[in-house]
Amino acid sequence: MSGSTAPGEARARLGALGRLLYDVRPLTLWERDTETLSWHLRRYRRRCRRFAESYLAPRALQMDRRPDHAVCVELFLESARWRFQTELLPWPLGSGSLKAMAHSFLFPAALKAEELCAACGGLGLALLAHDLGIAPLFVSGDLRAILRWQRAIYDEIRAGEPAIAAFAITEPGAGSDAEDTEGAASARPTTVARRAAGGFRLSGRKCFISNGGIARWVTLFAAVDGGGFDSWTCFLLDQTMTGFQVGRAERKLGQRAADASELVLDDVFVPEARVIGHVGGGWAINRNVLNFSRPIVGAIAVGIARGALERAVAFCETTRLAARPLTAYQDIRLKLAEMTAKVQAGRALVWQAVRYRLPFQASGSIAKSFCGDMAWEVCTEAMALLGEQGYLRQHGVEKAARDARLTQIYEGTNQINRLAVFEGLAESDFAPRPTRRPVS
Amino acid sequence: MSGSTAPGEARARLGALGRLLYDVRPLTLWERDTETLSWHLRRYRRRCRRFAESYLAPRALQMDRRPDHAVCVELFLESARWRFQTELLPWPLGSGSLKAMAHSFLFPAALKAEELCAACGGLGLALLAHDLGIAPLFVSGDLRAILRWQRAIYDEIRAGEPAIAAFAITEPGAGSDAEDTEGAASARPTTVARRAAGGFRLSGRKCFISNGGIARWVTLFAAVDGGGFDSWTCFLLDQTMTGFQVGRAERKLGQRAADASELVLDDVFVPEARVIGHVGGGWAINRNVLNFSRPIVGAIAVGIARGALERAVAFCETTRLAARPLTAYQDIRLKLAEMTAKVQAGRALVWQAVRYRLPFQASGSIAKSFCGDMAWEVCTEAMALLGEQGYLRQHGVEKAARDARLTQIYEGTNQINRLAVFEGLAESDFAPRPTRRPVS
Amino acid sequence: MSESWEVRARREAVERFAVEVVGCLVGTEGRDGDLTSVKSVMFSADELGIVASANPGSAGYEYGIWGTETLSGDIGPSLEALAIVASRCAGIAMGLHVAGLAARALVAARRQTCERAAIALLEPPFGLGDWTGPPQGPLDGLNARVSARDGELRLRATKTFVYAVPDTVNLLVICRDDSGEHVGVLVDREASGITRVAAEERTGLAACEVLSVALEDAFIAPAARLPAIDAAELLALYWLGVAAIAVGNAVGARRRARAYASERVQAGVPIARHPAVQLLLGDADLAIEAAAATVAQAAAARGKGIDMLRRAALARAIAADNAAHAVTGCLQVLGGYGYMEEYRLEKHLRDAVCLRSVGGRRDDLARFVAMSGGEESWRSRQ
Amino acid sequence: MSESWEVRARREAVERFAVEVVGCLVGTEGRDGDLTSVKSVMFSADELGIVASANPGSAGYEYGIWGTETLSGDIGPSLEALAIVASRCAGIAMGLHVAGLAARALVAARRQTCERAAIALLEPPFGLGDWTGPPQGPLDGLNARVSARDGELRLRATKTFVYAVPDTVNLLVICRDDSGEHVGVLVDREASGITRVAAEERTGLAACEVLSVALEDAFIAPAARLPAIDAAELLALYWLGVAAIAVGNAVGARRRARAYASERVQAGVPIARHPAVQLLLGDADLAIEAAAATVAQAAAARGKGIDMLRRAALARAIAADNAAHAVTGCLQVLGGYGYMEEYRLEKHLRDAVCLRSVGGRRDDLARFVAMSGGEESWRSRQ
Repeated sequence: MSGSTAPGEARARLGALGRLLYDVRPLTLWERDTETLSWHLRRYRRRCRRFAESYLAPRALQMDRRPDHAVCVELFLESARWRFQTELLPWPLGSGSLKAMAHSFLFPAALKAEELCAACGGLGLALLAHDLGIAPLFVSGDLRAILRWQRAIYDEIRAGEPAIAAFAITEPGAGSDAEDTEGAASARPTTVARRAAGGFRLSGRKCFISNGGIARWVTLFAAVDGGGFDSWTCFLLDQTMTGFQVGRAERKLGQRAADASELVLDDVFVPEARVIGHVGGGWAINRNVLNFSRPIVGAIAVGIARGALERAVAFCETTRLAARPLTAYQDIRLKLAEMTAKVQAGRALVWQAVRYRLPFQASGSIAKSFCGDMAWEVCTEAMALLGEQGYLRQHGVEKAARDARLTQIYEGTNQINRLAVFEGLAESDFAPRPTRRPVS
Repeated sequence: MSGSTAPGEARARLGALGRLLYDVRPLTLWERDTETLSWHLRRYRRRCRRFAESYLAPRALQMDRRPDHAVCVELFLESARWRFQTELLPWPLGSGSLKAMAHSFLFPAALKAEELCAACGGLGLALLAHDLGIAPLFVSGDLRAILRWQRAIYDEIRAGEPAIAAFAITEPGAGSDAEDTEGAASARPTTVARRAAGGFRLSGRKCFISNGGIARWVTLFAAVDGGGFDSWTCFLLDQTMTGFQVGRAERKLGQRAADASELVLDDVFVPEARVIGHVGGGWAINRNVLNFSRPIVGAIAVGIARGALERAVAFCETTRLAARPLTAYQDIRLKLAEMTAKVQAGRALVWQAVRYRLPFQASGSIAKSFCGDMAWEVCTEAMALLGEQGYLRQHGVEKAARDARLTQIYEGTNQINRLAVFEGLAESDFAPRPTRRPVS
Repeated sequence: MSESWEVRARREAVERFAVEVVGCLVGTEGRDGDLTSVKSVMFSADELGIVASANPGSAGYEYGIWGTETLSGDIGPSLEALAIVASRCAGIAMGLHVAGLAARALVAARRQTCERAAIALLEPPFGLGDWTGPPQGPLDGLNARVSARDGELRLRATKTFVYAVPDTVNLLVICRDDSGEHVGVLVDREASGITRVAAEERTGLAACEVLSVALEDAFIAPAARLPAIDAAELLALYWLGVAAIAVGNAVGARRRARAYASERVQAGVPIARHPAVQLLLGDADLAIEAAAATVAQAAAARGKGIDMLRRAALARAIAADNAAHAVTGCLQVLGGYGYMEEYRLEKHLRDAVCLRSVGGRRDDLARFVAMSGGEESWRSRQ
Repeated sequence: MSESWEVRARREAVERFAVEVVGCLVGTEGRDGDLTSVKSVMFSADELGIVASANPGSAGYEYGIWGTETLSGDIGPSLEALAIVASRCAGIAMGLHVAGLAARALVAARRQTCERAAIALLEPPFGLGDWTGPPQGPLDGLNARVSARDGELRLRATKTFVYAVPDTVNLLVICRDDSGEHVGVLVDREASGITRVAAEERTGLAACEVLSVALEDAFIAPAARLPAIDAAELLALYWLGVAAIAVGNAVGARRRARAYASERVQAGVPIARHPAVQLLLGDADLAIEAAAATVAQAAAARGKGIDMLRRAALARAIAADNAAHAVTGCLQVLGGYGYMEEYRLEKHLRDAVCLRSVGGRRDDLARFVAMSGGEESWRSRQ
């Protein structure tokens, strides 16, 4: 009857059924979470992790120091070989699993984003931004775009070509206008398309375009014939078009491995066939693409935070204070547990967001803004945990913090996203009383 | 081509398939989340909400002002009629759904806890604490306990009797010892059982026992024959036993509708048959009960936070500032959206915690501590949103804050829970390096 | 820096009052102690000169809380006294604060009286109004008006959350006159249109009364109208007092938590040796000291007009938030006991969450601070 | 309070230096500006008397940063100068801070020299050691030793995160002698065992060097050993300087964010009119002002021993945290531009997150604060 109060030993004092009900298996949370998934997603999650640890993690620090387009392209091709770059269509057109997509279209993307970004936020972004560039093609619901263009791009990729795509909405001096109903209503887009024989002529600039410098294909939004954002139309450009130039690449705080470039359009002729969806349908495509992509930004943030946490844990296990590893100290344990809880909350939120039949505005913005803030918090806490060591690049923690900071900004700042949450729920959760249940 | 940038109107400019992919239905998040559940759980969630809004919400403020045991007992009986008090066994022994329980044992409990506590944290606790009192019977894995005692109690309840159960672990001056491996290892329990002919004689005190003053059945833990917590044994007592007295009821900050009483044992004879599990198995039962109940405490916290948020929204819709409702102001929208995101994160975390095949130590403590902190934050933010009105009882928001504060304390303070997270993962996530994957 | 013996003696008097008189009220049974004794506590405060009145013969006229010494600028002792009292009971401190401030306003208006007054300044819903415009004084939005009509003075005012002590006789209603200037009007506390929010219907500050004013074209005797009043200074002092009370309340909670942590033994050592408890107490220390420093700096560098208001708004916003954070951490140190009435931590917490909103929402104050600019902080501290 | 013209003139000199010399370095291309010019910036700082040296003939000997005036207690001007410089470049400010502090220590030890020194005080992993024991001076845990052995002086020391300017000649290694007293030992910066962490391998503070010391039984010339040193005071001033730099860095970020918010127009109005932006700026204001007030109070009320250390620890913990919070909010005001190198907000943020750890982890400082007790805050501010 005497014994320890440690769970494992205490459990031995139960009967057989009692022991069955008491789970003390030494599994990681990662494995536990994976166990809750369907067989297909489980396998997929493990594959993502293997890829990320084999190809991204070893290059993370070096690519942060010295970004290199060639490495990104090479990784893109490797990722394509692992079938990660053609997943937005099911077999035989792409490499997505029809079953998984039918069940929850975005779940695989969320799993992939977390794993890639746990290894490296910058390289992760570089690989994920391709899906974002492709997204308008299918989100438009334009079968022509899907069957002609998306299939063609996927065929190129499967043939081993670096047919990288990029998504271009942001314009200089108007960052958040393109992500917000109110901003868009009063702002004037500066990238414009004029009708011309057989197509359109596009002029203007786009900035901060992820993969802008290495993409062959660009889904780009422009206002038509002097209209506002309501006239926005989505065009599929390729970088070989006359008048299409890549401008300067931005030097940024983090996610440095991923290119962010300016695109300059000088009277580029785009044939009619490359209009995606309807003329004037661009604003809706853009908004719905954001609905699809914001939960994935949430997953990126979760991945970055998890990476920082794992690196901090590694530090605490190997660093000693007064002859004991840091993990022996109560204050360190409290902090690691708190950070773990935050990462788990972020992941749970993202997973819930991808369980809805279709993404919708509020869920994406909730996941994106919550996880972005969470990731910044967790990463800076991880830095603080390491003390001054925390700011040394070698531990990989400060890089995670720099990477995380962007998730509070791109795809709409978190402020813009919170306003989007309100807008998205204005007729339900935040609707005036009578339509809602009474409160005691 | 001209038009608005509002999502609904922009969507009209898409083709048919594009519109299908763009979800702008004005559904509440509650409905959206419900839609992600199985058919059975969906129905169950709606039933919980109906019950809570019909019976708990109207009594919330009054029971906070003046707690009343009679009302609690009456509500218990009503709740039993709705089949909410006999769910820890499937039909025909209880009212749980075998299918739902097999799929995820705790999911129904999490849904119930959120709904009840969104209406009233205090009444919710009063109704939920019964399940906690019953939990040791089945968590022990002792078929005798289940088939003899749990079934008997459920039979009484189904016969319309107020056979309320309570769970008694906490002892005066040793709150957290019973919830923590390290504390327990060095502390001495003061409620003790001595072997006697045909059973045990119990003496000592338990404090802060939820439903202690109204429970007929008490699962109570005592150290046997001078041992420590490792000798803890679970006994099923009933309040008619000689020497068993209810001591004083605590007056507390919140969750006031729920009784929290002292139990005094003065040489109470407990027959052998009322030992639950093995002698010396109490510590393991206690720990595993906490694994089962902590995710539910997380759900309680989510419910309380959601209740505060809903009440704050109602205030902002009906209060005007310079002729516009508060919801027309950007700063109010930002705050409401942020609070909404936090509540969603808490719910997602709880739902993830109840998706594991069995609860385990880390997941329960993560859900409990994260949601407890989240609820306190959201509730105090809701109070702040209302300005000085926030501290008026009539709006129900300050009550939610007071109720929420307890979720950071009971079932182990959040600090104790964070140490439990570490302990639970000490051999996996926080295990020394070699067994784990390398970090870049 | 050495203090004069007078300063020390005054502080000791306030401390004795806080421990012996206020502590006695709080020390009795009941959610907030013996509230029936609040009037006698106020009587003692008058007797001992703890609080100012507008009667030159009273004990606290010069050196009580918001006594005449504060007219010439030295408000530190009043703030300190409020904090000391608040460490025992924030509700009593709030009562002393508003009683003293009203007395100060009456003295400034050369109105001698022994009758206690309270100040009715802020208006629904949040006192300060809408902040979307360019930076202005937050009092520009006040709607209350006193106007001459048909040879009479008529008052029209809606004020909420007017704090008062139980023996308050008059409300000093701040409004604008026909020329747009801020003036004060004395209104009988028993006048119709003035209602009271019962203590049981509020989270905290139970020792203090909360009144609402809804006056629609009330007739006013000409003598009830005081001369022009510096409403911005009044508001700034109001905020600073609330900030000091919030800090004091947190100091009281910390005192209790420290005592518990050093007495309660677990695993053979006092829990004050556990890093988890040290972090809770240390966090509380950081929050309290930052709040106290901000209030002290704001009080010392008291300027004029919008700048003074900005400092006071800053101090109120920081102090109340930090204090609430500290108090909830201190409560956590006691675990389950912290949640029970008898350990009084829950009272500190109830008062703390109320104080976070008294005089305006934190976000409104923050936006006012941002919009009223302010110099670079380092320089402005000189 | 009125200032003397000398104080104003000195501040203006520092401001000119910050704008014209430091601003010029930061204003050039590159992640942190032109780091090759740091030496010439230091040369100017010497010339202009911005920073102290241990040479009585130097321009900053008395009134430069940590000049001799600080020996008699007035440290406010040094802290203010650090903050002003930090608002342009925290790395340069950090360099001035440690150079000045080393000069002050040398002067206190009556060692006249023009050679720049840096102070090697804290030890791995976190400088302060384990805090589970009863409240003691955090320096009790130092392991570095200088001892007489075989008629020689031998030094054994492991120090990390020694900040230095590029033209540093000596390290002042703080260790204990055989009698247990803290003493300083001057070690050549080029000695073997002293290594440098490249700026590219760190998040921020790039203008400043970071050295590591690993000396195992190094032979020391007797003259290199300075007399007993007040290590606690040194640590307190170190913390206060870091706190001031953190505040200054945040003030610089706020300056940029305010300028952007009032220039950038969206929906027809400057974004400074949007409540979302006002809240970001207001939050930054609150954080900065609380931090600045805490530093100022700690500097003004400078006591001795453990109490002084406690105040300084408080100030460092609060200031660095608040400042980082303010800077990340200011960066957010600029949205995507804030993330790009050319707008310099990202540099402020990189420096801010570094400063959160300089001289100790925030949680360790908080626990030290909790364990070293301290009086009730309101009283201790007098």
